[in-house]
Amino acid sequence: MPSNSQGKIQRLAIAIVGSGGSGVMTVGDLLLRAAAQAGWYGMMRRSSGPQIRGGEVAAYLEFSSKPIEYPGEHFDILLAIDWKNADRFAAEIGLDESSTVFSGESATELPKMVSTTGARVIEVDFKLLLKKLKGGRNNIAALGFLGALIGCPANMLQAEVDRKFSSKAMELEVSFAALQIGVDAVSDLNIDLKLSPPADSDEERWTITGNQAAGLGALRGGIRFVAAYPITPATEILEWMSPRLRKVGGYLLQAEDELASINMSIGASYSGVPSLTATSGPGLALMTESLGLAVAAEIPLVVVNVMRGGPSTGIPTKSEQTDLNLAVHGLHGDAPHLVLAPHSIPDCLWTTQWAVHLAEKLQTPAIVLSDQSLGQTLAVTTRPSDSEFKAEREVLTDVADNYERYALTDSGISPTTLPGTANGQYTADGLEHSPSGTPSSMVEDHDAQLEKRSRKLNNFHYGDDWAEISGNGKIGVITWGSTGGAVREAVQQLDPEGNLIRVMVIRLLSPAQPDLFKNALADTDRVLVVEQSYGAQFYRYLRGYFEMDDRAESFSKPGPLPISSRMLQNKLQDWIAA
Amino acid sequence: MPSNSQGKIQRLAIAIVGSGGSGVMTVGDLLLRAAAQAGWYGMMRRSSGPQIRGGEVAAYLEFSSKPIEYPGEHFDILLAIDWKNADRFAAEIGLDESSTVFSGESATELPKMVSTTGARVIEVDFKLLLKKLKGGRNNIAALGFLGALIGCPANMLQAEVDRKFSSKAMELEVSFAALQIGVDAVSDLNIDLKLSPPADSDEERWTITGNQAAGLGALRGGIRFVAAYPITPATEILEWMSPRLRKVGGYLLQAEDELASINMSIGASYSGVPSLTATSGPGLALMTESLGLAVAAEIPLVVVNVMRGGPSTGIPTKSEQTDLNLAVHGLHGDAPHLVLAPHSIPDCLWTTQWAVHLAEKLQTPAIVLSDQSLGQTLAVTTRPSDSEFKAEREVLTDVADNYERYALTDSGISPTTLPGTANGQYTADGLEHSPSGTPSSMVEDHDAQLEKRSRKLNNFHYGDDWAEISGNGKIGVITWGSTGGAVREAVQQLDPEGNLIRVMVIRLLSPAQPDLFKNALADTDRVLVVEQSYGAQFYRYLRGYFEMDDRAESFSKPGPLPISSRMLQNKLQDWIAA
Amino acid sequence: MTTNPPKTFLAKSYKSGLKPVWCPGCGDHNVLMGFTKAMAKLGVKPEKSVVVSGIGCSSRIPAYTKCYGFHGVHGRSLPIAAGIKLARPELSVLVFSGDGDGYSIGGNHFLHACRRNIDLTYIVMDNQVYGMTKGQPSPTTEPDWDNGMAPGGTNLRPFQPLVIALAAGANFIARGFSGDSNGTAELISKAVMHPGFSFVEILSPCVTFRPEQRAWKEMVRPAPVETTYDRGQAARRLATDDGFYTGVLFRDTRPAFEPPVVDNRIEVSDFDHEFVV
Amino acid sequence: MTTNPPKTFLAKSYKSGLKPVWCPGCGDHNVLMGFTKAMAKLGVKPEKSVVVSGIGCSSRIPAYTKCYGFHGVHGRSLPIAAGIKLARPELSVLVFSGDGDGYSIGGNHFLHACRRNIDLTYIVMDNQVYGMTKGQPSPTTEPDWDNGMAPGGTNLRPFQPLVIALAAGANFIARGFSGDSNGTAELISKAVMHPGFSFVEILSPCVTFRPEQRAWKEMVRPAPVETTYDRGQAARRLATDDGFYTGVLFRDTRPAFEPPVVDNRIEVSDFDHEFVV
Ligand SMILES: Cc1ncc(C[n+]2csc(CCOP(=O)(O)OP(=O)(O)O)c2C)c(N)n1
Ligand SMILES: Cc1ncc(C[n+]2csc(CCOP(=O)(O)OP(=O)(O)O)c2C)c(N)n1
Ligand code: SF4
Ligand code: SF4
Ligand SMILES: [Mg+2]
Ligand SMILES: [Mg+2]
Repeated sequence: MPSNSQGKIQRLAIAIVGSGGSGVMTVGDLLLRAAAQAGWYGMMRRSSGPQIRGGEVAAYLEFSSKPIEYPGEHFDILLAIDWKNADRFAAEIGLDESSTVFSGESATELPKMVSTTGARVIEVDFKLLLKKLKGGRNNIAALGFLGALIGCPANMLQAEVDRKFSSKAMELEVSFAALQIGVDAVSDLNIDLKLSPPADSDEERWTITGNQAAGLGALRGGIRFVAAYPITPATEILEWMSPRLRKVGGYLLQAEDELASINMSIGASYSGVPSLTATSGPGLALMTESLGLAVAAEIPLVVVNVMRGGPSTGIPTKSEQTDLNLAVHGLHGDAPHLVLAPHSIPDCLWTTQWAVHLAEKLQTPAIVLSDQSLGQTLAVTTRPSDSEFKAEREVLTDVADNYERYALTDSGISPTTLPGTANGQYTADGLEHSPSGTPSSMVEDHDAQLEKRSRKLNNFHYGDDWAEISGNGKIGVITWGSTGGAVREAVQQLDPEGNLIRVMVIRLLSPAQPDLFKNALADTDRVLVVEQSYGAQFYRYLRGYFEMDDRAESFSKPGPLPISSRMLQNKLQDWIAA
Repeated sequence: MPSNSQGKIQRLAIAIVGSGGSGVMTVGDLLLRAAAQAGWYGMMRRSSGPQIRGGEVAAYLEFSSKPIEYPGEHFDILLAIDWKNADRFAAEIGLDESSTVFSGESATELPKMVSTTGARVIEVDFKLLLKKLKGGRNNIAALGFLGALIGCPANMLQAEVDRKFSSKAMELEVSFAALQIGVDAVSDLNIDLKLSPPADSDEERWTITGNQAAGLGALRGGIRFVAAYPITPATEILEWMSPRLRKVGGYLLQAEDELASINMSIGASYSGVPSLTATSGPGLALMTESLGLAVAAEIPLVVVNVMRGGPSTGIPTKSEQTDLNLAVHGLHGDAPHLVLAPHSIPDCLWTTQWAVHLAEKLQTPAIVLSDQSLGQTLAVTTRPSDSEFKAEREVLTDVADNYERYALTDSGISPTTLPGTANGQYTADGLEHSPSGTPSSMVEDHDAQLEKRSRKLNNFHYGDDWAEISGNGKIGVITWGSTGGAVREAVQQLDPEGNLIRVMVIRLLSPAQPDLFKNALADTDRVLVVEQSYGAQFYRYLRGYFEMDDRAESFSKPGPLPISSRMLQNKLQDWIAA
Repeated sequence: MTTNPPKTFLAKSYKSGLKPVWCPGCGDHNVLMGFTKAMAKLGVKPEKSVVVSGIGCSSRIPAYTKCYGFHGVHGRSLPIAAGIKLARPELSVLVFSGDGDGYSIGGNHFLHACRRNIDLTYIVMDNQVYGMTKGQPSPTTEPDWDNGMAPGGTNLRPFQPLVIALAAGANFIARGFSGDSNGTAELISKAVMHPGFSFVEILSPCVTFRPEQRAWKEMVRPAPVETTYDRGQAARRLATDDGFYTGVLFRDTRPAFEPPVVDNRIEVSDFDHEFVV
Repeated sequence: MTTNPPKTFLAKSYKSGLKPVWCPGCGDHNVLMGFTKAMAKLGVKPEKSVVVSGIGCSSRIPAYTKCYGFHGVHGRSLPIAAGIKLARPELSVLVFSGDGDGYSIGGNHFLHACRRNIDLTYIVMDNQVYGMTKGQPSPTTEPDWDNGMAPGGTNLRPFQPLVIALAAGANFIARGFSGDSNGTAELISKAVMHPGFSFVEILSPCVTFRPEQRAWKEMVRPAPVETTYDRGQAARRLATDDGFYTGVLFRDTRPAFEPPVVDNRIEVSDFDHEFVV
């Protein structure tokens, strides 16, 4: 792909802020897509004030010539279309002397978030620049400005503007003019913030969010029924899936609440159609009673839970890894089930697809723990890896007499029948039962079924997919979910060869794989457990279910800020030095 | 108290079985109460088949001259009023050569549960004995028989029969006669199964169930509002409290479901009235979303959860300790709260009362984990210990300007106002908030409030009540809840002086007290963690949150059988020998 | 749903061997009988039908039938049934509930099922009490019935299931009495035949906790009027109804809800292009 | 509840300084204004009243008032309010909800609150959409409204809140329009004064996701009839009502539910004797 960039910068982080209606998100979105066309990788996160609409917003972009995984906390560039309430984002936008701030309006006084950092400040008064262009919009000029600044070819910017405003010819003309004014404004400055050219590769790249990826993974795995109730930040999964499910012969129903949605999904799955629901913390909490039913009655089911800040309603629009406890332990009774976590945006596809496969294979619910930062970040990324995993339930179609739905098999997996099949009738039950499904409160039946439900999960061979393991040193770093990106990025900086640090990002959180874990950690001297929570939920869980001896230390910070890759590097640097 | 007993037996376990309508429960209940009057201690558990009414039932009784805590698995006596479906109880009634079985009907073939055990069998055909007494009932004869057998004075038996049938004079006369026939039947046998006389003590004894005790503890602590939804085995708490609450100026409302009941309780508590709800696993699962609200909005609340067999509907009438995971970890986000567990029937009173105090003091929900075996067992026990713990919320009545509901105080406890108080208005919120209660998604506020909510629980001084610790050896045994009784009984046998084994029964399960725990375990070589679950939930939890090094081993068995004190003794015996 | 009852179906073919846990004399035994008669009449094969329930004495029914069954959790039978019917429209799906399961904890699903109008038959075995948990008041309990949870009675206006069903949009509303198992069979089979959401309330005495309900057999009688198709007329009738009129009391002609069907199906892999840069 | 409005109460005394998160032009701004006017009219002191809500744009209202507030979880405002009122009957308790919060996830509590008849005022700000989660259909949404969750529309019969409230036993039923804040104030103050469970549905446009609702101001009009006390008559009227008649549409005279009061109180220690051997 062609690029006129002559830059040297490998990776660049840009924050754009502005008040409601200033068009911040449009700038971010178009810039990312243009850069994608030009061959770069990148990502965009969103942040907004409390207003439903019309409040201040921020777009956080990162660009690189190589795939990137995780947002940094440091920004090279901050562009403010205006400064209204920008201070609200102070904690999220790390600036220092190396940063350049562009003030899109002529401001007498800059907010503290800028003035206290030592960042270089340059005024680019878009209003002034556009004075002569009637209808010219600040944000389109800002798009041209930023695009030119990082070295994105002007025609790619135009193409995105064209795509966006194609229906309104008049607007388009003005927009092109505004864009050019922005582009031109860069040449007046003596400044080089150009990205190094994208690698010349044939690798297919996708522009996708984690929520879309999860939806696609679900469809690929074979999900054909979804019942769900809207909740931030999971709703996009549903809105992406609903029209597309119909096109492949499936259906999505909006239920009256989460109690209905999980039970509808259970019903559809019982009758043979692979089913899913998606939610976030408060909704998952409402589902645990019925998840227990799926465990006891052995109904496959996928629940994608996109985590947000907790507890309670918490911070619905921001990310945190604090539904781990609930996902693993939130069911009453001894209720073993699957908990999986994607560790990157593209992996949302892979892991969700795997979840469908495992849930169906093992006839049990699988919770996929994604989070807001995976789900709602738009990434330009390598094409998600393909996988063959499909829903493959052991279904009997030709049923002998005396069929036992909950037969005590070697694998612990009991072949099921589906309604419609003669001779296969049974009653699915949340009451403890005998192998035939008859309710039983007898010690023997309880023991046998508890053992069976546990065994089928523990003895299953999950293969290498249970965790992503890389590097080979004496220092171990263990993490899960979106934090995997931060860890990999930090380690990449410190130990590009992978001789000092071993990284393990666990994808299969439950059932625990203590043996695989032990092997993976063999010969490490110290282990850092990284996660985004206040209560160190992951660290505690690992201690409880795996062998870590005294080697492990917790590195745990709550949301909403992403885990700081810089702090992580400092920590590991100390360990390397020690 | 007088007793004509000349017996030697310190402790005696009796199982009574019979089909529906045979009056098994009446025999058990009257026998226990008569023995109580005579000065003994004891307990009675119930077991029944799946039928709602009319199916086979079993009463399991234990008697002793000293307080007893936990049912044994071995029975000295089995009396069958009839044998219909008795085999269903086989796993629950441990018999061996030392046992005596009384067949209340002339049976040609005894069930396997008896014939395979080597127990001595004696036929006492009540029908035959009562042939001449028109209207004489088998079960009353059985009462006389068992009473005389264990040495319970006849007048005490008569008194109980009198109390029971006093309204029906005719019946009473026949009953007395039937009773006497039963008593006389013993003298025909050459058999001595008499209990040793009760200790001559002035100690006050109570006849009470754990559910009643929890209800009384709640009232003593200051609970004046309850909203709840019926569920086995928690309903008796509600039915005991409802009429009594009214008499002390409170009220109990049956809500439409658990979602309503927890929120009604939260509302009442918010407005200043100490509030409670009671439930069991499935109901607790439905409450966790709103429990998170109580955590975030800092509303005191007590939830008594009476555990039953799980997962899902499971085995509703039988006991298990498997809601621990849910109680400790079932909330989304980082949501620290209190989890307490009574360790005996009388302690249900003490611990529930303490829970009211702690919840109110710390402005947070407290879950009290009782279980079916504590809640529904009727015990003759020492008077529950008194306690001064009361609801004492830090309430401001005279409010200065700029009141901050969630002020960052040293203790982490923020004084609250109650509706009605001028100047104290605030909005309780589950959204993350600033100290004033204004919703906030800012990093600083989230950090500060997470820290505050965690600190108020962690820094509070719980005193010695966090666990019951006894003994002093190198072997540690840790347990919680009803299993405490089994452990104490086993250890009492092996190590009456307390020189070999240290027992720790944890009452405050969460927040974890790792320092106190470490002290209590100092100098132990090995530690056995005892609980009634398949998944070893308690053991896993301890590993995660406490320091146990490699010393700990799990002793974990699922319900519905009580933890076997004999197996426990064998295990510990081996450790002592090693 | 139309079915041609072949002669070979006998009521007993729909009964499993399992002995019900119900008390002797409980009305639910007869509801089971009515159900099996209805199924024989309809001639739906046992394996082509699913019987769904929640938790309660009444909700124990699935395992006593020879159909596929789902004994779910308390209050959630309707969503489970909706999932089954949406996924497998060719199955006959019958849902059984109790007055606690259906009107207390399950009230929201009842409202939305009436409105959604999926082709389900919903049969509530109403005994005006929580049988399974041993005698607490349910939404349909009279205000002055003395009980342990609310000594002296709840003092609450009883929930009016048929009135609510009508207001919420149910497509078929009937009331039966368990003692009349032929009548029950008749109502159930009509309900199954009727498209959309059909609601059948069956008075089914709890002889253990409400022994006075044995008198119901003296009180029930067929409604003296024809089934109406007019929601307004039904509303007026139900407003003055004493709760003991039996029969099909209302029918509507709303077509059953069915998931939209897209003609031109595509492959999942066709979605990839949305994302490729 | 009777109160004597002293002259000193001004609408603005009921407004906190906090700036609402609502979009400019959102109907909810006016509901807030109507509420403050009602409170001033009633003369209830801010600290003697509690404003309870669930989750949604509409449910953000408590913090914008100077009353005690409770912003609970989604769908559970009514139980929280019931707890408050039962514990502290002297407080005025107002509950605000949205059509999603109140009729979808909260539907069961709505049914049972109508039936239970605790003295609460329940105000639902209906915009026929989920505003907070950015535009999904709610129970009151028209069947053909195109949206992301149900492309082409849900094809479902809209939930009829007033009809349901009536069927479930609400004691007072009114409809208002947020654009008319004086009318809203009038309805809210009447609802507060009325004993028992009072339900006020307020049409409150979502200008962001349902901009077409701006036309509502042309469509609303006062009901042309007097308030009725007759449930049957109310049912007939509501059945044909097009959803845009405003005013108090029904009142009943059922006394509010109050917890039973026992005259001879005893001490908790008096219960000990039950257990002593
Ligand atoms: C979540 C939950 N809450 C409570 C219960 C306890 N429970 C079981 S059945 C039942 C009520 C049954 O009443 P009803 O539906 O009328 O059935 P009946 O037994 O009268 O036939 C209750 C409250 C439960 N199983 N699950
Ligand atoms: C348990 C739970 N499920 C879902 C959500 C997400 N959620 C927040 S508000 C809302 C709907 C709001 O709609 P409505 O009540 O009509 O209020 P509006 O925003 O339209 O005023 C939903 C689904 C949640 N917060 N909690
Ligand atoms: S308790 Fe009542 S409802 Fe339950 S089985 Fe017995 S009679 Fe039937
Ligand atoms: S999204 Fe709609 S309901 Fe929400 S604040 Fe904006 S206009 Fe109001
Ligand atoms: Mg019932
Ligand atoms: Mg709405």
